[in-house]
Amino acid sequence: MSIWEYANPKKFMQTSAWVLPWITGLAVATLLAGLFWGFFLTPDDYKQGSTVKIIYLHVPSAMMGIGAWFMMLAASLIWLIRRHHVSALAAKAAAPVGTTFTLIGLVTGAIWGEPMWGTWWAWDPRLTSFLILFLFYLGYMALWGAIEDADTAADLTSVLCLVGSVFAFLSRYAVYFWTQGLHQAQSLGVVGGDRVSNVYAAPLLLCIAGFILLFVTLVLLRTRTEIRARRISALLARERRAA
Amino acid sequence: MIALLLRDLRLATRAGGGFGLGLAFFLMVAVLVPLGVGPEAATLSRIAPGILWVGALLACLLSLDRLFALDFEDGSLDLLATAPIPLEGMVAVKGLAHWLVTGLPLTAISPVLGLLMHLAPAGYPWLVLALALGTPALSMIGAFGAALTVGLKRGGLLMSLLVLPMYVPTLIFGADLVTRGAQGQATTTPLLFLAAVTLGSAAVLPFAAAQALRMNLR
Amino acid sequence: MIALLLRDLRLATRAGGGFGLGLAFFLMVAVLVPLGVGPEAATLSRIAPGILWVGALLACLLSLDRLFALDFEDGSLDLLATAPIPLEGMVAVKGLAHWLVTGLPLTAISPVLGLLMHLAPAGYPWLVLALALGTPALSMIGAFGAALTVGLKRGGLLMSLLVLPMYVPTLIFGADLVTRGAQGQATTTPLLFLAAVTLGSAAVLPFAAAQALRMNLR
Amino acid sequence: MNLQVVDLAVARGGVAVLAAVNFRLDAGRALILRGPNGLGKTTLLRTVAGLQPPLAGEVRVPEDQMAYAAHADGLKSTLTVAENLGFWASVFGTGSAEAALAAMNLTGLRDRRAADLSAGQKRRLGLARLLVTGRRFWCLDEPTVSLDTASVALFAGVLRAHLAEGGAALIATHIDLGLPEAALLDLTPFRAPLSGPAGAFDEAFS
Amino acid sequence: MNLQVVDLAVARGGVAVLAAVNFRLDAGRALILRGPNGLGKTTLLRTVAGLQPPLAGEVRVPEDQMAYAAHADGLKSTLTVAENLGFWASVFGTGSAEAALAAMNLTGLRDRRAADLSAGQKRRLGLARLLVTGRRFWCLDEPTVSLDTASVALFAGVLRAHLAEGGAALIATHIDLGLPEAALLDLTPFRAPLSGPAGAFDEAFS
Amino acid sequence: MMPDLGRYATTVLSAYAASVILILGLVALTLWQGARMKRRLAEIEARAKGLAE
Ligand code: HEM
Ligand SMILES: Nc1ncnc2c1ncn2[C@@H]1O[C@H](COP(=O)(O)OP(=O)(O)OP(=O)(O)O)[C@@H](O)[C@H]1O
Ligand SMILES: Nc1ncnc2c1ncn2[C@@H]1O[C@H](COP(=O)(O)OP(=O)(O)OP(=O)(O)O)[C@@H](O)[C@H]1O
Ligand SMILES: [Mg+2]
Ligand SMILES: [Mg+2]
Repeated sequence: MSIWEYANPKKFMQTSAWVLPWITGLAVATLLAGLFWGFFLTPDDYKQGSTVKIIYLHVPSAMMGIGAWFMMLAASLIWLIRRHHVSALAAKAAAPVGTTFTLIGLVTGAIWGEPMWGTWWAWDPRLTSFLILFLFYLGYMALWGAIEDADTAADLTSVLCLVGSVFAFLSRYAVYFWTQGLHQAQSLGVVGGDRVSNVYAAPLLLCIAGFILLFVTLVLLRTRTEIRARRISALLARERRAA
Repeated sequence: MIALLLRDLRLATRAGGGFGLGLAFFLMVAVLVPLGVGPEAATLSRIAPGILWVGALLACLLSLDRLFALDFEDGSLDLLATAPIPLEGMVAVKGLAHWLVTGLPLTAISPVLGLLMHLAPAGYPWLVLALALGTPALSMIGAFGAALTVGLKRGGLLMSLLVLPMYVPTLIFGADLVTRGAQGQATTTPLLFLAAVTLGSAAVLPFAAAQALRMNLR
Repeated sequence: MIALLLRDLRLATRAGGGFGLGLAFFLMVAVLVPLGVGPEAATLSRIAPGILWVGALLACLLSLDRLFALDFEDGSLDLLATAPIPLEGMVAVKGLAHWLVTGLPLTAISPVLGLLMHLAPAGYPWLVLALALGTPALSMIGAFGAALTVGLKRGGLLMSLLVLPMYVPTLIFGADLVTRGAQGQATTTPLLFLAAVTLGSAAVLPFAAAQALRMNLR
Repeated sequence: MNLQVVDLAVARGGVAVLAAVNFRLDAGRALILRGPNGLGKTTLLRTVAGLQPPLAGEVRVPEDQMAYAAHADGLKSTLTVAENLGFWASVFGTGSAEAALAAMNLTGLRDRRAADLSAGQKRRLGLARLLVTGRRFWCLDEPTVSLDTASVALFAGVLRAHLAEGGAALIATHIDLGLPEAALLDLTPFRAPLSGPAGAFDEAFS
Repeated sequence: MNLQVVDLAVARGGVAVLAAVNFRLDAGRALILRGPNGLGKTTLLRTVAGLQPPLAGEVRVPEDQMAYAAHADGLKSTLTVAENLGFWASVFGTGSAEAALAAMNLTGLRDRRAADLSAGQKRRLGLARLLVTGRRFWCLDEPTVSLDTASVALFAGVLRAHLAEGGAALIATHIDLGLPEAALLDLTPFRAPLSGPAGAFDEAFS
Repeated sequence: MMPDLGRYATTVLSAYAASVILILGLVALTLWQGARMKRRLAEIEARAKGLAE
């Protein structure tokens, strides 16, 4: 049996129905555990005070905001190459989730920035390229919404996702070239120039896992909804013809 | 193909074709911003490169709006799709025509607007160079956006939403080139990047746009 | 009349109708300008009121483009002109619908964009107030411009050219109101003028626009 | 209550196309305008409907009693059939659109977006609009373009009912409508003389 | 050299409208497609012309030999008649447009802007475009809409000449074209069955 | 139980509140849309069956 069989809507519905309760439970458990651990059981940072606790929301959501776009890119490629309807619908389903995570990253970052940098927003490269990513999400969803025919919409949004990714990537480099930043450097857990001690790292990893699971859960749920919506429009079209 | 180029240029220069309006819009931005921001020369000259680039970008965008939409509405696009011209070539030609009608004149009058915005004297050659290098990319990226949204009524604004984020690299490199030029700093890096963006767009986007058009015609 | 308002709102919120895109464009301007101008907070906060107003103005303008044009193209305008609604009323309703779809949401999200542009904290209430007062004028003036250019293909850019100069008073008073508010200076004068411009436009322009439409329909 | 056209001359693009047209249309009657392509039928109908001013002569028609249907149907492609028609019904203040939908055999399509109609179905919807205007005089420019024979007959029936209720219709067409009782007016003899005044501006010069 | 349509099924808006259509069109022949409004004639013609993919079956047609003329004429209203036609002539690389202008009786209008043509004149110009494509197979969707009887006869003559030169034409129309030699195909029996698959997606689901 | 957040209490709490609201909003939207689609599909499928018989 090839992996592509899961791209059959019926098979997908069956499998996802079976997987969903488990993964939902796991997501909720991990997320609650991670956040609880982070919020209640970790000490304050010597420089940042209690604001380090924001890291458990900010970093995972920022990561997933980016990760969701990569998932959409993969799904779009699969649709363009193999024309499996489920993958197009999964890309559509992932967009609002990715947008929300991106928004959470932006909002928590802004709230964190206020005490740390003395400003809600700065035109720092990380922040700027993240904002541009948010705009790409908005455009992508607007294009889905604007096109009536479902297959055409899937085609065009896939092309947009592909070309948009190239430009998002380019923008990232342009932005890094354009300004030097305030924001933390790469690699997990560099806070205030020091490596984050294990006190913060363990709950952070748990939260990241929780966000990934939450993302998977939501995308599965939304893909199921999209599949039903497609089914409905097919049935309605047939009904209208019968009338 | 030449016939198509000539037709598009002719349509643009006929009554109501929109030639010169991109220019006018560019002029407007250069006039409105000082009105909104206030008249101090220091501030203006500080923001001149950025504002002029943003103006050029918006002027391009506005006139792109109907690059394919008019042909789609009156059925020409269906007919062109069944004509013996490859769709990729058609997109490239239309992008070129658009650049000749907006990007080129925009570049030509930009020094005058630099004056309005109190651009530093050293910046003028760089402004012209940056626009000459960057506006073809704006036309090609815009053609891609127009191809994506061709079937939609009021697609214009949606197109802006799709296209503007893609304009970011061009804008950053272009404005930075002018800023550095005006301040007498090294300009090689943004220059090379700007050229790379333009060449890359011109090489790849016609194919993507043609594909989008085909999808829209179904 | 209510039917017309409902139809226009419905058309706007339907797929491809362009609701929210004015907003998106406003956002774009607030994002692109810093990218062009550079990241320094001091410069940005200095130019924030002006740029935000210019952005609001351009967002209004873009979505105005097809206020009557779509109805003209598909023949609805001919039919509306022979319907028992006075053309003046129709223009006013269309202007109102336009404001509800662009000006109002624009005003609502303006504080967020103020953040991006580093607007001084004291300026926020004034920004919202100025936009709430000024955007209806933008819609009405725009409706007049749209009526003038309704018959023209690619009228959009010509319309921009006609409308932007008429936007100047609104822009100046509006931006000035926000600048003064942000700096804690007296704001009565620009406030009164802004209100006067809006009231005047709403009272007079529907008649002028209706007349322009009649002329265009011949 | 009738429509009178007296010594009417109409112009398009500043050139007179028809001149000295006279006719009268009484309630309950239909008048079919004929003439080769490019003669000026569309121009005449637009003038009669009040969309453009006459070059000379006059059109006497009771106020607010004219409904006009042209080549373009004025449909919004993103609205459904029922929404499109309902809009016109409320603009003209005539209440419900259901009867009109039924009359033009569109009930089955009521929830279809106008963009998803075929050419003939769009035209049927355009014609259904006439029924919700509640107007007595109909000015129709090639109403049966794209209609199949069954739909032409359907429309002829609707038209006949309108006439029977005291309405009247002025129709330009090249196709036989199956309305033998309608009067025919061939416009060819009214072609404006080439030497005649070409418009107000030209006149002012001579 | 012929056009073959084999077991073709076509869909619009994701719904199959016609299925199992088979026909063959040889050089020198014309085939007229008939059927009530909304049956799917336009959809079929677009598929045959290659503008949309078939749902099932196939269209066998020699490469680059198809010219398509639809409801919309693709005219640019600010260009003159001669410019409009000249553009298509050079796109298709067939040189001059004068012969086509003469054939469709447009020579007198050659310097008129397309916006200033009447409905019928526009249509004549749209049809003249076929002559400058130099293509053998013509796909025509209601070609004689808005034409008067003289112009219909003129067009029938042009069509006959095209067939005599080894061309072929596939025509959807509700109006009699005055071409008794053309074969007729009524599409009504090919209406897609209601229970059939409504589209790729629906199929995958069940 | 509640840890002492010091002078950054509002900051931390508002970050958590905003995130929780956004996440719960998305979850609620997802569930609501899912339920609505499911209901509609059931309705329409029942109708289609009725039609077939
Ligand atoms: C609006 C403001 C902000 C935005 C949009 C933002 C955005 C981001 C993004 C996109 C990432 C990258 C995630 C990844 O690559 O995996 C990130 C990571 C991070 N952010 Fe922020 N951020 C903001 C403000 C802040 C502030 C104020 C702080 C702390 C003072 C902060 C601390 C961090 C840390 C510690 C990481 C993890 C670094 C790593 O390991 O990659 N951020 N943020
Ligand atoms: N600017 C112009 N200059 C000269 N003649 C013009 C101009 N614009 C339009 N005309 C001519 O006016 C005439 C009247 O056009 P009109 O559309 O009224 O004709 P019609 O009788 O409705 O024809 P059809 O049956 O083809 O619809 C046409 O011959 C047209 O070519
Ligand atoms: N989204 C959709 N869902 C269901 N049916 C649709 C959709 N879009 C179009 N249709 C139907 O597809 C059918 C085919 O339309 P088409 O334009 O091919 O008809 P046609 O035979 O050319 O008719 P006409 O003679 O009126 O031009 C029509 O009945 C139309 O209503
Ligand atoms: Mg006519
Ligand atoms: Mg058809």
